Amino acid sequence: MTDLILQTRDLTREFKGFTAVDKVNLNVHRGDIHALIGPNGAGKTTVFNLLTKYLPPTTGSIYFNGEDITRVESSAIARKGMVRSFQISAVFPKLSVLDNVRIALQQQQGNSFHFWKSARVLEQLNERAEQLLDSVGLLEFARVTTQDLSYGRKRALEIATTLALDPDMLLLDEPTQGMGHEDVDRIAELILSIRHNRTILMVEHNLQVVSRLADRLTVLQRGAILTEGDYATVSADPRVREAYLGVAADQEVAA
Amino acid sequence: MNTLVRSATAGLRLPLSQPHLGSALLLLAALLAPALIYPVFLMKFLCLALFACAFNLMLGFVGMLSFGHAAFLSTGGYVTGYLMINSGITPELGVLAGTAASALLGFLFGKLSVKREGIYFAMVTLALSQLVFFFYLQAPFTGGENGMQGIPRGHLFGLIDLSDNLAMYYFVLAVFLIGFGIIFRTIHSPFGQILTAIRENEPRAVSLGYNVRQYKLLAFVISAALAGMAGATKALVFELESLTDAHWHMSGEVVLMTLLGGMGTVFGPVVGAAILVAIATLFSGGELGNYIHIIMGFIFVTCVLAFRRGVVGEFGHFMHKNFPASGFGRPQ
Amino acid sequence: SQASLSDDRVRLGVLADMSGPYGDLCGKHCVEAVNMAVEDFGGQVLGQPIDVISADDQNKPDLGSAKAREWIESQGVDAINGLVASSVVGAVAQVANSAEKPILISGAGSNTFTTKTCSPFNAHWTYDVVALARGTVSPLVKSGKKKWFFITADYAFGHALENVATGIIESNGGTVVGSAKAPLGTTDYSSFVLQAISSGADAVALANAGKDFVNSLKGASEFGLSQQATMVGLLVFASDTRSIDADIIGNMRLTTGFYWDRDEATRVWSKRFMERTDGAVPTMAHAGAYSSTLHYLKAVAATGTDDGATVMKHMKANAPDDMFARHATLRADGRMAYDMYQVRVKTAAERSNRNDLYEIENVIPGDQAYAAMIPECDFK
Amino acid sequence: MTTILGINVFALLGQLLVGLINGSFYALLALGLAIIFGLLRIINFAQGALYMLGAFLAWLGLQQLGLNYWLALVLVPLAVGAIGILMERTLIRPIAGQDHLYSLLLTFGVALILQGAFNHWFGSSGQSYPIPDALKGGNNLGFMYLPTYRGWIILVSLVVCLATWWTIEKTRLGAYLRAGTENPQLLQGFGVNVPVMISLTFGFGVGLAGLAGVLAAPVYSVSADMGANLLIVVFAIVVIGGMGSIGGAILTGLAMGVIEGLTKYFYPQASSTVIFMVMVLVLLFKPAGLFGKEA
Amino acid sequence: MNTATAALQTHSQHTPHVAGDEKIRISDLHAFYGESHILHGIDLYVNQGELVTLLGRNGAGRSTTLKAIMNMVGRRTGSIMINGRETIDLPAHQIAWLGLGFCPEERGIFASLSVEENLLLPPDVRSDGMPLEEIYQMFPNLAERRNSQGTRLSGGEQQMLALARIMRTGANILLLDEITEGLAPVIVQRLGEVLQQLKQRGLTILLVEQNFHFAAPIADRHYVMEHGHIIEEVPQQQLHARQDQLNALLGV
Ligand SMILES: Nc1ncnc2c1ncn2[C@@H]1O[C@H](COP(=O)(O)OP(=O)(O)OP(=O)(O)O)[C@@H](O)[C@H]1O
Ligand SMILES: Nc1ncnc2c1ncn2[C@@H]1O[C@H](COP(=O)(O)OP(=O)(O)OP(=O)(O)O)[C@@H](O)[C@H]1O
Ligand SMILES: [Mg+2]
Ligand SMILES: [Mg+2]
Repeated sequence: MTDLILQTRDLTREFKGFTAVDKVNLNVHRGDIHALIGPNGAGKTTVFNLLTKYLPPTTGSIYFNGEDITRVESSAIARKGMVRSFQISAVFPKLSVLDNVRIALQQQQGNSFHFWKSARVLEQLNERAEQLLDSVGLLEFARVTTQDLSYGRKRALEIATTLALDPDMLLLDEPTQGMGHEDVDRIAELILSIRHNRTILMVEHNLQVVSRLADRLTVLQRGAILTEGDYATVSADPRVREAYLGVAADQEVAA
Repeated sequence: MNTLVRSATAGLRLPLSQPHLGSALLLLAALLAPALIYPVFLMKFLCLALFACAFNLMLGFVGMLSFGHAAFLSTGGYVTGYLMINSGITPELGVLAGTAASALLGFLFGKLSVKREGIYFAMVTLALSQLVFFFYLQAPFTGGENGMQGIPRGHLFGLIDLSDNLAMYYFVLAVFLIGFGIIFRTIHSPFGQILTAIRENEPRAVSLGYNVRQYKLLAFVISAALAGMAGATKALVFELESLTDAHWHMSGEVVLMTLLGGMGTVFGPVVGAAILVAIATLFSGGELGNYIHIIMGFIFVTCVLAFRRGVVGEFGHFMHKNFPASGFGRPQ
Repeated sequence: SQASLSDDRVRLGVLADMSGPYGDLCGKHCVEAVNMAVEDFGGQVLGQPIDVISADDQNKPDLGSAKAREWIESQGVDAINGLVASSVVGAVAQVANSAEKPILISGAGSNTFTTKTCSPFNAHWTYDVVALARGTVSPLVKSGKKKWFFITADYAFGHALENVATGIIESNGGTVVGSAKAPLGTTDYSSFVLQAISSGADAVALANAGKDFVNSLKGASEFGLSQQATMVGLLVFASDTRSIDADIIGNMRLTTGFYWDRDEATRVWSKRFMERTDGAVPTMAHAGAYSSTLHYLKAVAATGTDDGATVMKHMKANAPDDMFARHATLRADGRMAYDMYQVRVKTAAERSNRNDLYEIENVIPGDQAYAAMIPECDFK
Repeated sequence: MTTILGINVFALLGQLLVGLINGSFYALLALGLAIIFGLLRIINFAQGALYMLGAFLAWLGLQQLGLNYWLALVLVPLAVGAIGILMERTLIRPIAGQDHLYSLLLTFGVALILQGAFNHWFGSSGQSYPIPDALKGGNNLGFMYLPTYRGWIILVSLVVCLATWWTIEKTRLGAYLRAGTENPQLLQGFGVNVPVMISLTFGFGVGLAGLAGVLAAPVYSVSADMGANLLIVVFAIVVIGGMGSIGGAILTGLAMGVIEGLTKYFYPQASSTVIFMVMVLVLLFKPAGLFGKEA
Repeated sequence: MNTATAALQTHSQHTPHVAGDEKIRISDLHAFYGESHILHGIDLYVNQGELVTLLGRNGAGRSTTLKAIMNMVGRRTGSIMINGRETIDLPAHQIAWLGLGFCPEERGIFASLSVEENLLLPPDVRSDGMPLEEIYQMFPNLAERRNSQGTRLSGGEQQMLALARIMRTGANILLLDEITEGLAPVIVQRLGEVLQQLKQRGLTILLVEQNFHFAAPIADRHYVMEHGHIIEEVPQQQLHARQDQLNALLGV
């Protein structure tokens, strides 16, 4: 039981009488790649928002590493080691690629309130930043202004930035959305390469990616958990096929 | 707000090759200036320039428009003035006290306002500063409409008599340089780096573990403190503090100075302040005085339509476009 | 006499609200009035030129004081005229007094310049709150208006006006039944007017000036307060009178130091003034600015110097006398005491033209109009 | 009998009614700004100057052309609206899509020019405009005397406010306006002529300021700075009501009139500040204003 | 779902299908964003009742092509004939009235409007748009959230709303950009069927799609783009034969 890194108990969120997330009990094992899937509007993004406190839960509680984080602030959660990415790409567009990563590295340096120091003290972070960029294949773009990157590279940068925090747990919301086939593959590779020593919770509609990466799946429907298990079990469940996968699922994964 | 901030981030940086030479020349000019120009005029300019730079720290570098900075300017002035009149402290301590008082007020304002964004932030700060205005209007020690008169300039460190304009000028110049230095350092510090990140993409900064409200709050307090420092110094220069400094027009004026000079640039507010002070002085008397509002109006309209980046911003943009190697106008 | 001007000329600065709410009562036409005085004096003194510079203080004490300082420190200004808002005058006086330069206060009315903040360099020329209140209020109380209500502009000058008037009312056996302090620049006075109505006062004093006066009087007439009580304008300039419908302001009684149509001398002067100002009606501030300038220049010529202390001494020792200042003295405390006029505003039917505003009912000699000098301010 | 807790009830009723009158006038002013600022998201600092322009045009019309009040009531708002459209086309359109601050600086410049020019031409002491004969006099309501003209102001304001509210909230126009400020290009791609729509809307909002100016001319002194101080209060009203909410602006306008009226009664010195106290409180507890939708 | 397609079918009965008629004809189209030249001489056509896809890698210029048709790019030159009418000089709002409906890739849901207001927003450019009830049948999620603020919807729901919004206007030439993005597989399938139905009703569709598996079975022709050029045209019949070539081009 101790290897549960994240747990929710009866997590619930209502919007004006509409229950978007309904008594969800999520259990994520340490070291897993765990996928959250389900029809549109099932509440996946809302669960992410609840976990990272972008929304306060109506009721229920959240445990991270055994600690109750239900009332902890969003930025503090990130500092505790659970970091998210966004459904739309999130970078600092006017800053250079290197600076993007440095901003994240700076977080652990503890000098972020030091307005009296020269920014040169940040140069000691360059080496680590370049390593991270290298790991996602962006080293040659280090000095480029981020907004000039293509979409796929921005996603890669986002992941590098996230990794800079060296989080125990990563939350990825549709990491491959809007990407061409090549980029999808590249991101999938990347996720596999960083899973070492980490837990990853991801929302993804691309079944190919899910089937390839996920150790475990939780299917949400209308805010509640429909079923859980590995890909084979879940995709064989007729309720999942009816509500989410449709008949094309097999074809697509095979392709 | 964001488009504006983005388009203006191209800041003026001195050519990297000779930054020291450039600064040395400017400093020399500042030291010699009172030989040519009436010192009180220069002092007024320096105080307003510091005020605008402090304001620009919020607008240009955090991307938040405070429409209540007059409250800090006037608090600096009144607190310093009150102490100079009633407690006989030395002027440098007076300025420090005014700065501290504004910082405290800034903390209070910030606590109430940094949660809000965009126009709502502007409106909350405006409303709070109107309450401060009302307080200064009614409080017995400020002299109401008459202003707080007869503030002594005192003796610097108890030694140097500041009632001499030239001595006072060098004191003001020192205060300005200190204030400007703090702002410059803040912008180019690890903290400034985070501010830029917040301006660029706030949710992302949060997700990286930064408690953005605290960063905004600290930036606001620094900005308020320096605005207060400007006000404190101004009160000493004129030996007077009045409601003009607390009125919302003053909050508007600092926006104008910043936009005119170029927001989000380090020197923009200084240039903007120079322009406004110069116009006000040139046109305040004589025949043209009757047209001062009309002339100002035309300047604003032209500025927006033709030089949107502000004087310094346009210059930086021009240099960046035509002489990319010069190091001007690089994104910060 | 041997000329000893500090910088080979006499320079006069005119500082006033030029573009704001008090622009018409002094403003740029005060500059014109000062120019007229300079011309009438011959354009030069002791063989040296006289020049006039001016600035807009926007009614802000800080701007006014900064300007005065600049003029005195860097432009060789010898005396400052105009000076409308009391707050500005206070700030300017500080600067001028310590530089020992005379200020000729033509537009402002607070009585502190000859009491609390008196100085040997203040020449308070045109009027003050005491003269206004005495001239306007005491005859009314004596005629039976015993219950008074004040609508007061919420700033020092308004408060001073109310205080002085209250003293006069009470010493004449009247009572003040209420008072409302309206923020400066209020446009809608209906609420205050209602308060005045429900107070049951039989006289309502407007302790304000300029646009505040105009708007409050309009409100009073609209809501029927004027029918029920006598409206009393404590500080009314001719320019204000002219900008209100005669139906509304007709028959009001007020005190002024100048009316253009008083006699031949004022008419001649005013005609010249109007020709030079596109037909603006001269107010007491304009006439005062003229008169004070003339008196100052005479003193410079007579003493042969522009040294402030010497000139002021001479000005006080010699009585001003021109079309404005009648039976006048410049007292040791700086108060210029002269004949004031209690006038009645003509009704629409009585007016023959746009500038036909007043009928003079009473002349109040200077020593009755103004408060006696206090010993602390006796600068001999 | 007429006093409760030491307060004269009749007097209080009068204050409430007067507050309501002023409130309806605020509502009318706020309405114009709610459209321009709340819906189009253009910060129009010239709104106060255009209100002044409305009053002056009415006065000039009467003086120079013998244009009577009733004609002015129709023609002046149209003229001011036309000026607004011209302003939108020539000055504001070129900076569309830029930060809102630029429109602030620009329109502030326009306001300075207008106010400076009128001050220069007509001086500062103000002009007086007579109340039209048909609206002279008043009625005694028992607790107070209500001038007919004030009644007329309430009537016109409320009718105009309701009609505008209905048009914007209950027809598709309001949705177009909101969509058009969010993403003009896309809306245009759906077949809506966005540039013309924005011009007309801006013109309408400005025209309302002109109308308010005509209504105000007979009761307040017509002078160059008559709109300058009103502006900031009206901005506050729009924000308190909730940006983008027409009904919110109207109701807040009315409420602020009443609150200000009561303040004038109990603590007059604060009457020009009370609205900002309300604003602080409202924004602390309802960040998007009373009737605004949270982003 | 079944009711929805049924509804579509009943509709299609009174809209006779005329084939072979050219609805869009683009020649030598260049488009620019400020200084950058994005499209370099595009030529393509779409016939009445046809469903044509634009394929290509990220950044090839497919979205730009659709926007250029709507006159929503910075500047464009060349010729774009719609229904035989030259539109290169028309402003965007007039182009829409030629019966075009554009569903942008960023969805463009208006935050200040509710779901229903978003749906009702675009004017009906033709009379035979899909009634609201039908739309709600097709996308029950939207029906349920009809009073929510538009941008409060989930990512997928916003995508549905964007598509539904133009189907309501009666537009008969649809320009669809990445409409399956972020949708659950079961919805993607359903959309495939919907597009088939629309095609049968005689609507003309130009589809930009990343998801080749979705596009392949329903399209009549494919254009492949790269760097602002059209580099291949593949009719449906040749699809199978040229699969490998396509895979290489698209990096599948
Ligand atoms: N702030 C909000 N206010 C009201 N309703 C909301 C809000 N946020 C989400 N919802 C509703 O909650 C439901 C769940 O939304 P959520 O974004 O979590 O879905 P999702 O599972 O991520 O879907 P998708 O796969 O389409 O992204 C949706 O029906 C949505 O309309
Ligand atoms: N607003 C813009 N300003 C400048 N360049 C742009 C703009 N929008 C797109 N571009 C550039 O135009 C090129 C084509 O973009 P477009 O969006 O048409 O590509 P796409 O084929 O639709 O790819 P995607 O799969 O990313 O949607 C890209 O290089 C992109 O960077
Ligand atoms: Mg989602
Ligand atoms: Mg695209």
